Parts: sequence; C-alpha cells; structure tokens
Amino acid sequence: MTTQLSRQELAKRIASDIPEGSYVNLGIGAPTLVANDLPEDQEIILHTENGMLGMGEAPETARVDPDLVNAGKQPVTALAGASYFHHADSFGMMRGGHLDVCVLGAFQVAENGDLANWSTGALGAIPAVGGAMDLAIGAKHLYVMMDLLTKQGESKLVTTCSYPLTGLGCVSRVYTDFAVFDVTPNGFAVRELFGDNTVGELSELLTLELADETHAARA
Amino acid sequence: MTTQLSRQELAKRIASDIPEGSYVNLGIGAPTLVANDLPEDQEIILHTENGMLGMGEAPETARVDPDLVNAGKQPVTALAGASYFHHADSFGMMRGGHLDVCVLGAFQVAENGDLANWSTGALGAIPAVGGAMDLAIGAKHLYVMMDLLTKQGESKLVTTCSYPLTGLGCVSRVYTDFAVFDVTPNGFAVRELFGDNTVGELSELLTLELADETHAARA
Amino acid sequence: MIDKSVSSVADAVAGIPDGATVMIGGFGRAGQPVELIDALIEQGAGDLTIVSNNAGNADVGIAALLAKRRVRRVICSFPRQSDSWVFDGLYREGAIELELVPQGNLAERIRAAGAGIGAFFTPTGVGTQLAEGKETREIDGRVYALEYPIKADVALISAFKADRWGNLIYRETARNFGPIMASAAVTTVVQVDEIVQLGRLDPETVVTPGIFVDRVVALGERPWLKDGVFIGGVDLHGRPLESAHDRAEAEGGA
Amino acid sequence: MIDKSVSSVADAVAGIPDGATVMIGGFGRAGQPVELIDALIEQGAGDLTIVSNNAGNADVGIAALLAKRRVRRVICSFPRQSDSWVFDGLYREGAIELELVPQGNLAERIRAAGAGIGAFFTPTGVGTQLAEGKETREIDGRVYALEYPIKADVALISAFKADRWGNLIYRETARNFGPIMASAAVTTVVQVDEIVQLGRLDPETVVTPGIFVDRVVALGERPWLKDGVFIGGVDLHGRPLESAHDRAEAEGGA
Repeated sequence: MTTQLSRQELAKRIASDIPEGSYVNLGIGAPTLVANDLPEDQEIILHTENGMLGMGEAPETARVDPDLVNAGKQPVTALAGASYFHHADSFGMMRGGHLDVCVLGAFQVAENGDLANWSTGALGAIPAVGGAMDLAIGAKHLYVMMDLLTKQGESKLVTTCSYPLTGLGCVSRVYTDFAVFDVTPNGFAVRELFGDNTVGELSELLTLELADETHAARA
Repeated sequence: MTTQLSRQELAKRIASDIPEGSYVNLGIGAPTLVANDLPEDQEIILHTENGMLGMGEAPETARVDPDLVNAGKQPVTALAGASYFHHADSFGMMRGGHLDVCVLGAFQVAENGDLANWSTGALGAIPAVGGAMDLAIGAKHLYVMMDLLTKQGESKLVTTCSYPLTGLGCVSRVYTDFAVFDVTPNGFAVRELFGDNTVGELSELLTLELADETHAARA
Repeated sequence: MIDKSVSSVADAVAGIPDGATVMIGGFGRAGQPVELIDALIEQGAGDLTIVSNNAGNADVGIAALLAKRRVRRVICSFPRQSDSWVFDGLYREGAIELELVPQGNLAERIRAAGAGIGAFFTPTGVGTQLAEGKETREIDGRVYALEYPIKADVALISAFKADRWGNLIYRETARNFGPIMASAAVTTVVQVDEIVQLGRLDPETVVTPGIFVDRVVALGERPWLKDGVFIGGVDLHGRPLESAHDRAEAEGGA
Repeated sequence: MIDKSVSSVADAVAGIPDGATVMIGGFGRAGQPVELIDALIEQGAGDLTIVSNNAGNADVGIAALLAKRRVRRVICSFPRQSDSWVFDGLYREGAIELELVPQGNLAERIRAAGAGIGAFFTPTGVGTQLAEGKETREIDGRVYALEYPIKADVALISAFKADRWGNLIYRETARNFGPIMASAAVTTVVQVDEIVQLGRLDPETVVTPGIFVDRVVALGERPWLKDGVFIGGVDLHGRPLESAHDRAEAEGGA
C-alpha cells in the first residue's frame, strides 16, 4: 500500500466531484487549491464568507485591490455575475444551508462526522476561530480535504476526536491522499481507493472498521 | 370648558414638537396629516415601514408610481436622500429603537402607557394587526394622536384598557383635541391645555387624577 | 452554463404540489407577483398554506386563489381590507385558517428561516393577544416573546431585473418582502421585467444574490416605465389612465 | 438642514469616554477605518472594550491602540494572526481579556443589537468549547445555543461615499461589518472617500441608511482609485508599488 496523491491531484479529484451550478465555499489553506481545477467550461460559483459570491482568481500584482479580498485576506477578483453583501447576510447564507458544498481542512474527523479543525488545544496557545464553526455547519455537504496521517503517522480519522471540536456530526465526506471516505450512520465507508490501496490495508493502518463502498460509488 | 382643536390644528401642534433631524413614522389615518405641517425649511425624515426613509408627499395623479407607496398603500414620492430596504431591515430599524418619534392613532391609552389601537375586540370581526404592534414598540418616543372622547362621550384615556392591547407601557405622550398629556410614572400629567380648558375640568370629565405639568412644559 | 430563466409563467410554477407552503411577496399591489399567482391558479395546486402580508384584494391575485378554495391556511399580518371580501367570506364560513402575525415578526420569522436561526426573542406583541401562550423571557430589563422561523416550499416574488444567475434588483418599495422570502423557500420563483446579460447588474447593487433564486421569468417592461424611465400615466394598480374622465375619477379618489 | 459631516477625524471621535465599548469595522485591511483608529489613539480614551473581527496586525490600527494599553477587553473571532504580536503579548501577560466568538455568531449578535432582538438560537458552535455553559435547546430536530446581542457605544467604520444625511455606500468586500456595526452603536462614526451632494446616491443602492449614522468625515479618494476608476498599483495595505523591486517582492509574497 503505497499510493498517495499529491495535494494538487487531490484538489483535482475534489473539483471533479462538484457539479456545475454549485455554490461552493473553499476554506483557507489547501482547499483553495480546488479553485484552480474547477472546469473552465462550467460555472461554479464561489462564496467567500467576508461578503461575496462569484469570486474570481487572484489578480496580477499591479491590479491588487485592497477592498477585494477573500476569507484568507488574499487579493481576489470578481466575476461577471458577482454580488457583495455584509457579514450578517453572508453568514446567514451559510447558516441557512444555501451553499451546496464547503471544503475544509481538518486535524481530525470522527466516525460520527464530528470535525476538529480550529484548535490543537495546546496550552498557552492564543485561541482563534474565525469562521471555522460557521463553515462547519454552513453547507449542504461538508467535504474535508486532508492528509490521512499526521506527520507522526497517526490516523486523522478517529473514533472520537481528541482535539477541540469545531462542529458535531457535520462532515459528509473526507478526501485524503490515500482514499475518499464517506461518513455514514455506521461510521466511515471507503468510497474510492487511490492506486493500489485496499480497504483491508487502510482499516489496519487506521485501526478503524471501514465499510467498502467502492463498488457502490462506481455504479 | 369648550375648546377643542380640529384635527388639522392638532396635527400642526404635533408637527411643531418634532425637532429638525428627527426620524419619524406617521401611522395610518389622522397621523399622516402631521406631514403637511412639518416646517418646509427644516429637514425631518419620514420612515414608512414598507421599506423607505425619506418619503415625500403624494404625487400628482399622472405621476402615481405603483411601486412607490406608503404603509397605507397610498402613492408617495421619494425625496433626494431617500433609501429603500426590505421588510426585515425596515422593522429591525423600528424594533432596534432607531426612530425618534412615531405618531399613532388609538382607541385607548392607559395611565401606565399601555396602548390599544389594533382591535375593538368585537366578536366575529376579522382580525388584522399589520405593523401596529411593531410601531407601538418601535420608536424612542411614541406619540398618540386622538380625540379625547369617543363619539359616546367616554374617555379614551383610561385607568386600564378594556380594548385588546397593542403594546405595554409604550406611549410617551397623548395629543388630544382638548389637551396634551404626558404619560409619567405617576399616571397622566397635563402638559398643555388648549384654549379655556383647565386641569380640574379635564380631571372631572375623564374621572382620572391628572398632574398639572403645564407650568413645567412652558418653562 | 447556469441559466435560471424559464420561458413561461407555467414553467415557472410547474411542480408545486398540493399541500405546499407558498410565500407570496408584495405589500398591496407593490411587488405582488400577479402573473405568477395567476399561473399558480392555472397550475391547480390546492390545500396550500399561503404566507403573505395580506390575504388578497378584490377578486384578483391571492383573492382569486382563495376564491377557488385552494388555500387551507393563511399566515399574514393584515387580512382585513376594504376589498378583502373573498378572505372575509371564507374566514366567516370557517373554510380557511388564519395565523395572524405582527408585520415585523412576520418579516423577522421569514428572515430567520433563511438565515438558519432556530428561534428568536422579540419585544413585539408581548402582553397582547397575539403573544398568548408564547414563551416569554425578561432580558436586560425588557420582556420578549419567543418566535420561530417560517419556512416555505416555494416563494413567488416579483423583482425588477435579473441575470441568468438569478441575481435580482428591485424597484422602490416593491422590494418589501422579496429578499427575505427568496431566502426562506426551498424553491424561489421570480417574475421580472427583464433578464439582462450576466455582468450588467452592478455587484454592489444586487439586492438578492442568485444563490436564493431558482427560476426567473421575464414579462416585459412594466407599463409605467418606458425604456427604463418612469413615465407614469397609470393608477395604483398599474392600469392606464386612459381618459380625462378616468383621471378626474382617480383624482377624486386619491 | 441635516448635516452629519464633520471636518476632521479629531471631531469625528470627540467625546468617546473611558470605558466605552467601541466597534471597529473591517476584515483585515479591507474596510478598516485606519484614520479613525489613529484619531482615537490621539484622543486618548482608555479602558475600552473593542468589538472587531480581528485584534490588530503589525503595529498599526487596532494593534497600535492595544500597544498603548487603552483596551481592557476584546470581543472578536480571530485574534491570532502571523503579525498579531501586540495582542499576543498582552494576552500572554494577562493584560487583556478576550471573548472569542465564531465569526457568524459575532455578525448575528451585532445585527441582533441593531434590530432589537433580545436573543437568538444559533446552531454554530453547539457542542464546542465556545458554547460551553450556554443554554441549548433542540428545535425541530437540531440543537441550538442561545446567543445575546452585542451593543456598542460607538462604531468606527469605513465606507466609500456618503451624503450629508449619512447614507452610505461601500466598495466590494470592504462592506463586511460596516452596515451591521452602524446599526448596533449609539454613535456611529464613518470615514469615507467623499461626501457627495444629497440626491447623488441612488436610493436603490444605499446600503446603510443615514438613520444609523451620526458623523461622517471625508478623507479623499483612496490611492487605488482615480476619479472613481480602479487603477491599482498598490499592495494589499494600499501602499504604492513604487519600484520594480517592490513589485517583485509583492509578487514573491503573493
């Protein structure tokens, strides 16, 4: 079991799962890579929680506009068809369940869909949450994009999160470098394996029971 | 005791109490007359709860705009400096206490400032409330404009309202054809008498204890 | 390509099932989606719950829908008007249920549904018949009543212009309930004068972002505008002031 | 005549007392009322509670206010940033209190204050440390936590243009917290590029009606615009890209 997708490959994989016409929020960090791989011949509308729908790519340096930034405070552009709104309206849009997909990074995802991605719980660290908890509950489908293992080789898919929670039972699907997992009422199900990985090997690696739904996903 | 102001005179009296720069909502019916007497050389901004600040007077017939109406669904115009907003924002503006003055009609006002103006409580009547309850609690100062007596000669200033309530303890002042009354922690106080009316006579007429604050108001 | 435009009012209201909760925008005539209501009548859905500020005037719009006995229940703030005889008759007959809600609570409950708020404490109505039985609480010295969101299966609204992504702008006080109802319904259907090219609506001035909109139908410029400029010459219902006689009557009635 | 314009930032922030709760708009640099914050520092008020999305960057704006130890307490969603060393130091030292609020709850609590809502049930944060001790309730199968409004004595915000009635329009994502903070403060102070003649702002496009605004100060056109048209040539902080060297650095850092 050796196959691991790169971040770029994984971003492309996620992009291919987002249907045309979707309203999508891409979290800060790796998830922003997904934007680059959205098919150019399809219209997918990006939301940024600081008050915009129809976000476009980064401008060239000489065209940076300090008034036009994304949630990561990086310069962006506006597509034809964009709209601006204030923070209460923007988070109402999320909380009200109007976004189709949100893609976030994570420290851990639990079998019941609990998400931990805002704090490592380290003593003395300055806490900061931003929109993480709102994003966690703010879309019809919450996709997590993350490495399957920590740098120390520990599984980030867990029975119960040990890190402070961001949201309860909110994750729909987890895209990792080894495989794609769905969160089901019975725990994690492998939806898709990359390369030569197998469900059995993954189950052993993660010490988690994994349902095999790779067949269903292909059907 | 014979002096009674006409509706027009009373409207003028109310208008003279509204300082320049005030944000004002004039309720449906007699209170709309106040608009005609606002001093032309002063700027007072009228709110209509169906979504506008900076409401102007009625247009001439050929310039009626079906998209531009007041809360009474009558045609109006927009002044330079006007703005439009949706119903949730408009009632948020009221509920949040941003209007300075609201002038409403009433069936009854009680000593504690309770207002009854939305329903006679008649059996079998079709109930309808509109914005009455929102207006009752939706301004820093709620002024009531009404005849002091019913057609049957009963006092509309009462110890306790017998009609269904619109709002609790919300009335600041009552402008009537006989006198102006303030609602105080100790009940009604006469703020201003019209013509040859006296506090004693009014108290007898209404069978209510009335404080005499006519001196204070003049000071 | 995203294209939310549909070519007819019939397509716009297709699929609304019996028993649906339908929000209908407008405050009096302003912003009332008259053509969509007519299409809903034609479409035939019944046993409806209608959420709207009023409960119909004369024999048109919501009143016509009520007259066909398609409506089981009305949630509104002001059903009783000088010409609300259709609602009045049904109500007296016991043939229609009414939930009467103060206008600002109605607006806030619709907004709460769109914004994912579970419930909220409002000062409006406290101590009155309309808050009887509701949970109350004193917060910071003031008493509030707890109110719950009003969601809908479908919203029928009228806006001024749209683009194919469903972004909307409104006109004057016809904006009223449109933006909040658009956010509170599973399916939002909009009638507009014109569907303009994508990018023609200034992103600063879009009032309802397209995310809240599902279907848009263009009906042509409203009669009191010409090439986007107000020309007037109509009464409050948008009917032309055709003759001097009409004008005199309208003046008498104003 | 109503005229909310004041002629200097000093006049704009005059009278803010020690102990005041001050909302400060902006999300990062976008919409941050930098000049008003500088004037507040100059003005001298202390023991402040600051409500803002962030808690300052580098040594400017909110960070400079914190560095002068004028702030007792911060209510925000995201204090920790790569360059938030001023806040970080004070926090570690125990010299500043922090109330950490999820960004959407922060926005909704500010909006609730402006709209007269006593409290509301939100799903955000439920089951997390940030909702510990809060009242929760299951409504319609979902669990919500009860959140209260955040009011302020003063709001300092940055908008694009105003008129003398205080009507405001914003620019792009610099709108962010401006409209809701304007509604939640007793006194709202606004810096804009330009105060235009009354009637020049289209009533359809006014975002913050003047009723929410008390003082407006005009500071001239922002450097990345010329005669109202975007020209660029600045970095994210609005500083000119003066040399090819700067440009290369900015590119490297983007």
